[in-house]
Amino acid sequence: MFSEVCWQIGGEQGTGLDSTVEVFNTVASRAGYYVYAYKTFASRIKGGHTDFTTRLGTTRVQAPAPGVNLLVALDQETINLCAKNVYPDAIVLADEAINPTLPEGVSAKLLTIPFNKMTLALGNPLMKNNIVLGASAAFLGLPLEGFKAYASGRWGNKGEEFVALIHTAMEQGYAHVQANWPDLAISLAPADGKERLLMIGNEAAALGALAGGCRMIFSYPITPASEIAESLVKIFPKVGGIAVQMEDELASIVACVGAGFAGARAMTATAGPGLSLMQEALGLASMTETPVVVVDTQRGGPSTGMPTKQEQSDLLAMAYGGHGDGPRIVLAPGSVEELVPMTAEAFNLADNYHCPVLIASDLALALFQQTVEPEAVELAKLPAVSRGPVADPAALAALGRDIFERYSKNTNENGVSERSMPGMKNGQFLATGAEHGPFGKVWENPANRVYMMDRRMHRLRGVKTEAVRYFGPSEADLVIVAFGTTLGAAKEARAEIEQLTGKKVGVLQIRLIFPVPVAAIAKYVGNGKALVVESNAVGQFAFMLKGSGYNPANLASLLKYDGNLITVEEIRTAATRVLNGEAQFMVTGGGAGVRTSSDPTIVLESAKEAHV
Amino acid sequence: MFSEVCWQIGGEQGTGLDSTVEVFNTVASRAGYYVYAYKTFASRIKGGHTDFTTRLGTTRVQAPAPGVNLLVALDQETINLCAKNVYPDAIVLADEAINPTLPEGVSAKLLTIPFNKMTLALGNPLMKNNIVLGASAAFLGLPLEGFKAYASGRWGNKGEEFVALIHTAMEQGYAHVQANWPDLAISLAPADGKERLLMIGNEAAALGALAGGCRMIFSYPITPASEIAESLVKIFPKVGGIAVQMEDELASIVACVGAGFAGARAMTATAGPGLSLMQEALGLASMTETPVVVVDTQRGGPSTGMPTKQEQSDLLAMAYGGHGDGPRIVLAPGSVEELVPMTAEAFNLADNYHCPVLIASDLALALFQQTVEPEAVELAKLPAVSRGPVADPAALAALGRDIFERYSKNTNENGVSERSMPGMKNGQFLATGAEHGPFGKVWENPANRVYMMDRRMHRLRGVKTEAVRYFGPSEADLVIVAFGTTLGAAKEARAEIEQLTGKKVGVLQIRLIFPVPVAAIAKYVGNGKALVVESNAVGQFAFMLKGSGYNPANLASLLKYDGNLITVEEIRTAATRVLNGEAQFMVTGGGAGVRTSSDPTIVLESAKEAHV
Amino acid sequence: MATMADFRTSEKSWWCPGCGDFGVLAGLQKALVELGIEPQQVALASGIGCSGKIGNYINSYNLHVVHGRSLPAAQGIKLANRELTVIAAGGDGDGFAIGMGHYMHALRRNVDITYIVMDNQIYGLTKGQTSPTSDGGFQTKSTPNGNIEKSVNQMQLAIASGCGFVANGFSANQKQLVEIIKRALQFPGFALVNTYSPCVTFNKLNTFDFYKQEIVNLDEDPTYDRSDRFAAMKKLMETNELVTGIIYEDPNPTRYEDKVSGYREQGIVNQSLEVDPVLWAKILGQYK
Amino acid sequence: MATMADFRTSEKSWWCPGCGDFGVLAGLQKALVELGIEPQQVALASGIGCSGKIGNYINSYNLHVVHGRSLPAAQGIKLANRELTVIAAGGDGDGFAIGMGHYMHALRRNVDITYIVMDNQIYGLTKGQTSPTSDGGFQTKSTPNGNIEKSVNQMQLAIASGCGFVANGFSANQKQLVEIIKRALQFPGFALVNTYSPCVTFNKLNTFDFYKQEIVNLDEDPTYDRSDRFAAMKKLMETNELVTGIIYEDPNPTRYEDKVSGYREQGIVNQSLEVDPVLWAKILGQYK
Ligand SMILES: Cc1ncc(C[n+]2csc(CCOP(=O)(O)OP(=O)(O)O)c2C)c(N)n1
Ligand SMILES: Cc1ncc(C[n+]2csc(CCOP(=O)(O)OP(=O)(O)O)c2C)c(N)n1
Ligand code: SF4
Ligand code: SF4
Ligand SMILES: [Mg+2]
Ligand SMILES: [Mg+2]
Repeated sequence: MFSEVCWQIGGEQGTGLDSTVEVFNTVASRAGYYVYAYKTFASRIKGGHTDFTTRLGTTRVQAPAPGVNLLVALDQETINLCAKNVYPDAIVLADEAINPTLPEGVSAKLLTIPFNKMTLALGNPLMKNNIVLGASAAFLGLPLEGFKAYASGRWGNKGEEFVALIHTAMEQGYAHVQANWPDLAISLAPADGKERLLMIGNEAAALGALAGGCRMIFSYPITPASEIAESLVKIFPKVGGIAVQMEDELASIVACVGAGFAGARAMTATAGPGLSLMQEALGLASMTETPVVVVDTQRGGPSTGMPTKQEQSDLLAMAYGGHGDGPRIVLAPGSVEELVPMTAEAFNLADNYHCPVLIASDLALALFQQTVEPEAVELAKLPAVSRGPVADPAALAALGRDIFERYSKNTNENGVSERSMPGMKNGQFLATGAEHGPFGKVWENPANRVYMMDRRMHRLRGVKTEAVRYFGPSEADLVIVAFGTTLGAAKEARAEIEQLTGKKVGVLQIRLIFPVPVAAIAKYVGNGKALVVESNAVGQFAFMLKGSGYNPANLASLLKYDGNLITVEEIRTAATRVLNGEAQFMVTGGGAGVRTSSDPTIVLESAKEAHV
Repeated sequence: MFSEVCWQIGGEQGTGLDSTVEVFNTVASRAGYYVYAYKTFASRIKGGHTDFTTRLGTTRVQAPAPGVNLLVALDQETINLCAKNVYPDAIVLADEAINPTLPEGVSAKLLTIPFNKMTLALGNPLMKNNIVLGASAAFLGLPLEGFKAYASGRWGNKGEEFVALIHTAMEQGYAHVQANWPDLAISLAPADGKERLLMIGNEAAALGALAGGCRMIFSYPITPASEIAESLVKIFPKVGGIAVQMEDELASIVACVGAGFAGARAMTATAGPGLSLMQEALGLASMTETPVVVVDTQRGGPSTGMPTKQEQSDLLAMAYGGHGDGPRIVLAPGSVEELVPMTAEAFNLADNYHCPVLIASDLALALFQQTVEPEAVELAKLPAVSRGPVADPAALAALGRDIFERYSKNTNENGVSERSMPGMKNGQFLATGAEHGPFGKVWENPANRVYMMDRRMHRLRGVKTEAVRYFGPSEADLVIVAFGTTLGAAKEARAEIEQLTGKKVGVLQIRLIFPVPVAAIAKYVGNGKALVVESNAVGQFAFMLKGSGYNPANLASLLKYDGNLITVEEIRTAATRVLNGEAQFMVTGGGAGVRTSSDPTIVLESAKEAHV
Repeated sequence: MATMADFRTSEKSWWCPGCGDFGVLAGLQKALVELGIEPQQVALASGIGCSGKIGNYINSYNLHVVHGRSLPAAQGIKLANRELTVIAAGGDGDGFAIGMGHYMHALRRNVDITYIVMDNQIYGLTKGQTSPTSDGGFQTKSTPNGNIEKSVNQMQLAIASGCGFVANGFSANQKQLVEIIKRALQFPGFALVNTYSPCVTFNKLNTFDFYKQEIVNLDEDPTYDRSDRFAAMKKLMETNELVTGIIYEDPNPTRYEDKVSGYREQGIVNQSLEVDPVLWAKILGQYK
Repeated sequence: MATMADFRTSEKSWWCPGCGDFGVLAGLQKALVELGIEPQQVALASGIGCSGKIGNYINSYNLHVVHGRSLPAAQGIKLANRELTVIAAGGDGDGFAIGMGHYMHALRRNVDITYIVMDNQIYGLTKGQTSPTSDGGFQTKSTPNGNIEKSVNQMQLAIASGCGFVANGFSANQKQLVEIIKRALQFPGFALVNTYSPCVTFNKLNTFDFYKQEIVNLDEDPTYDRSDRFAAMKKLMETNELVTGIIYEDPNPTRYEDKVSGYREQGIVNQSLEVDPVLWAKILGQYK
């Protein structure tokens, strides 16, 4: 009886594997298991290898699995690429037709099924994946009924005959396994049967936006962000909102600024290339103190980079990428689930701090399905809409015209003053990206400049949000600092490292990337060591920490930038080395394991003799 | 006898003051004086106050003057704004017609001349400024002949009569002063008479580009960068080059990448807003390892900010502003003069390191005239063109087709491999912003990714350039770290601080902003203290230094972000405080003097109690 | 009812004396007054340029954005609150160089805004470089040997892109300009109001006198049928766009807002942000 | 002389089986071969999209840029080395959404490059969203209730902007396509080669069959006069741009390069970078 299992399927891209996996994951979720799914795919539509991995557990699973229990290989390439990751006693289930062979050194059981032949017999090539699902269900002890019910629900509109064919295909797959390998079941412990949700981060962001009062999205398609707009374009008609596909990201962000100026809660969603294009207008939002929310689903950079691969390398661009000094808030979710309240909160922060709020999502969060507890997305428990400082219409009416001080020194405790919105009588003002005085009029007076700059920047010092979240014992010997997708692996690694080393280990989740919560981090790290785990090449968050005054001496770093997810094992290894005093800077990935490296910060190592 | 004097003139924008000042400066330069000029102006064409200041000396002057000797006020506003900066015994020369009054507490001599009346008598409103020039010459003992000769040369094509009128105007102004105030001369010591050059930084950048083999500029007008293209569009026809005004900055930078790919030396020049728009394509140049040069004439940011005011606030955007991790080199000139060799060198660095090279100019360098020593711009002394690793056509021909490894592991000591250029037989390859293998083909293999990322970034660690330049004694108690316009004031302040405090003080010029030359800085600072002086609000360079591992403990900071130039006095004051152990973080400007502040790095000061 | 004074601000204009933009500003203010629109109901998004400063001088809700992006801003405002009168404004460089992409897309998207272009055929604020509407051969700071690019024909592009309202005004012809802007503001859908608004400082070619001489005034041609797209195109070609008046007005206008599914008559900003729990449960159900 | 094989790369194409882009690639390769051009003389700049991958599959100097910017890249290459045959290529989204501004300006700047658009009326690479050339009502991921924007008429825009060579090909009509591309490559000035290049995966509306049925082939109309701009415009309007062949070819073409003052016949990259000391001294003299 396993409390968790890992199922993997690989084949050619564009052969319907996506939806096959969606079926599998949904049925497993409905059966009450926790799901953590991930995949490898390329920036092409058809052809090329793709593989999908689903980790199922009776308790929360939140990181890539250490190994695979059942690998379904639809081609030999899948075996070549994936078999090395299966457990020693795993099952590799392949199509008889491909004459599969296991690579040397892999001890798993290779079983073949005549998938192709069975599909041919059913007379519809789409049935192959259904046979696969049936067979997988049989091995893992998942309820065949669940699969069949799903098919009825989803494809019912295609006619009874079609659904019946699917059912048959599933049954045949199931029966074949039961008949041939009755003893080889990978029995998964029974689930609690609770009804949970399963979604990708982009869907969670869309839900969070809806709950957070967002009614407008202006965006331009890009991997891995597109599903946010694609979800909202379906939701918004129901609430009078609007989703506009703009001509580019420059237009998208500026339309958001316009909408924010008008008083709406508007957002855009993009990935690195789009973020780069938005730098100028993010400065406009900073200058005009206009609320706007941007989700950046980070992917391999720079330039086109690796559009379908994981990375967390836009942190510096999000916090500091625009010309000049302007306020921005950057949040990072630690799970799909967290994207719902965090996206909702982003709109509150934007309205309260009158500046752009960016959400540093990442490809794995954005695109991979994870279980979401229904309690976490109960409407009543999500952040209530808080519109921040808005002028009182009655007070405005009393003012008379042309004297509303939009950028008044009369600020709230956050350093933010009231804004008016078009339609409010006597609230007219000029919002300009040029430096301006209290009424918004262009003004380059030096003293005013200093006031305005301080006004804009200083509000960040007091942002009220849960900046960090700590998991572990107090006074830990080592605190793993993580955010985004990486958090799950860090959390899973924690207990393992404690067990392995006998040391106290904590995980500090960074929810607020910028302004950097240096004090909070220092507090939790205390006299221990900090290991910052991030998916980029130069240690962007560690750099931000150090730049913000954090003592570099006790800061260790684990980086991965090969496009794959950081694993529990990698964190465990790196943490152990830090605890043993063996390493400070480490990288992993690219086929090699965790290895020591030099400080990743890019500096000139030697400067030519300067003349004195 | 003064070894230096300071002349200032103020009036309404758009009344020809620009060219009047150009005459004054040129004549003074031709007379053999060193010139350091600066001005205050607004982002409007006509109207509004403007003032111009010229500091003349018999030795190099390189910062704003501590006070003004002769202020010519064409309106009362000028007196109100500028008179507070004159020396106690200065002369304020105003038009009789404005009924001038000095503000309380200003002890200068207020003299009036009937400028308007005299102009009317001459029958041409353009003559007013010429009378002003004549009067100024008389006070400062500058040769009237020089002014007249200049007029003959410059306006000769407008006819003898016109020139004669100018001469008369100048003479009348001169005579009026001599006749009325024969004893009030502000006598400037005689100059050495050497023929020097006088230019603005944008002209110097254009010269440097020409000398550096640049033959193409693709750009879009923007203050304060436009003069670079406007100079080159006049020069390039003489060398077969081309200057194209593109539709925007997105096009400008991509055209440069195209030209660089084709093997040309191409550049663009812009300011903050344009830089922000270039972030995505700078990543393209980083990824494709294509040489490209960008001059960023920094101005007050963010967004439109203060387009006509000084700032150095694009450093983070230049070094880290794009999404993902990509190599860039950022240079900073310390004077107009230095822009010539540095711009030329930028093209060599781009060709040798195959990455974008940015020049962090700033508004004051870009737009204000400074003396340039002829020796500094002798063609033979400028960096010789070095094209970096280029494939050998013969070797390519031997290769056969489709096997040129553009991104070969066979690199030179900088980690850079040979490139081919269109036209070279068998050199065809794919340059793509997507991750790629050695032949340039898109490849997301994890090990390859790690290699390629390391390959791109690591080249920066060994960039060969004069990263820093040190002025002062060894083992100084305090090292002032400065770059761009700020350098001149730091250099002038150095001796004063030593005198005032009896301590050893040095100035460390940062010529290479990124990769940060941490080791060189640490070496020069030694056991002393470092005071980083910069014109921005959050201490961008100090942040980069700390983020790159520099020990924050002995790092002090002086910031100014009110749009004005940092002065010698401000640096002196700040340095003294640091040496006295009185302050670590200081800001100045905005009408108030140097004052202590908190660490400018924007961090969250308190993080809400996190749940454990 | 609002008066001209209500639409003025206390800010003294930063334009050069005699600049064409004064006339455009006045025309806009007058049109708003005559239509009985209140200042708080007007939102104006402007770009960067001398022209883009127009928002500094009109008492309305003004968003002065980055160079070239007044149109996305205006669309964002309008779609957020369709109850407002929304205007985008800027120069020829702002609109047709860096802003060209947005222009072409705003034309086809057809959100109900009015776009006022102050076309002086030069870059004013950056002190006199060639603009996309500059004439061939024009010598400027950026083309000392004369402009070698074909100039943009923005009105023809508008017609070609299916724009429902295309007009051209002249800063010096207030009467016509006011009428044009009034009509544009009332037009349901994207309305282009180009104006010739001379730069007296940097453009010595396309001056007030030049336009006075060259312009064909459609108001003086009673036979002109402004509902005929082809005629409009022909007229623009014949006159090289040196023509003023309402050049084309779609007799059966539509607008984007009416086609958005689920979009309501009330402005988004005036609707509740609460989510109906039933709807929420239904949406969550999709993830079960 | 180069053969088809010389223009192929060892890279297996990443397009879906049956994708229209195969035909465009083949047509381009064939045209180059037939014109006797050598691979090293060809530089191709492509944008991002399925179509933008074309540079991966042709053995030439290829610059695969960021989304929407193939045209500035191609112009940069051509002006750096006018001895090359320079091609820009990409999709309808790349060219007419994010790239629209550059398109309009490349048209009027008129640098001697050939622009090949693989128009499938959809965003392929991002998996099926509406593109600017998508038909009205088209249901996609981004417009589940149907496209409500007017589609871009890129060929009419080209004509309106004074483009000297406007052609449209169809991926499935190789013969015509090869002839078009050959002619475009030889045309002095900016040449637009639009192509209908169906996306067999995401566009189930504008399929090969659809185009086969709907397209008017100008080659079959001996009376058509391709030197008549007005006729070209009319034809495009009548056919809703569903027409193939060379739609317009300027009988008296000019190009940007010939108007640049001091610009030489030899490519810039092939000229010396040395500065003549006399010239240097003369220039410095201006600052004395
Ligand atoms: C991104 C960016 N690039 C360039 C500029 C500089 N700039 C300001 S206004 C302007 C053009 C002005 O011309 P136009 O739009 O015709 O307005 P005008 O001043 O003539 O009214 C330019 C290029 C800028 N502000 N932002
Ligand atoms: C700045 C930026 N925004 C968005 C994207 C994502 N993206 C890649 S291709 C593409 C559009 C593809 O459509 P099209 O140009 O028509 O090419 P096709 O795939 O249909 O050939 C988009 C939006 C990107 N790569 N860069
Ligand atoms: S420079 Fe030209 S456009 Fe600008 S304000 Fe002056 S006259 Fe008007
Ligand atoms: S998705 Fe469409 S455009 Fe892209 S390769 Fe497949 S068929 Fe071609
Ligand atoms: Mg203009
Ligand atoms: Mg397409």
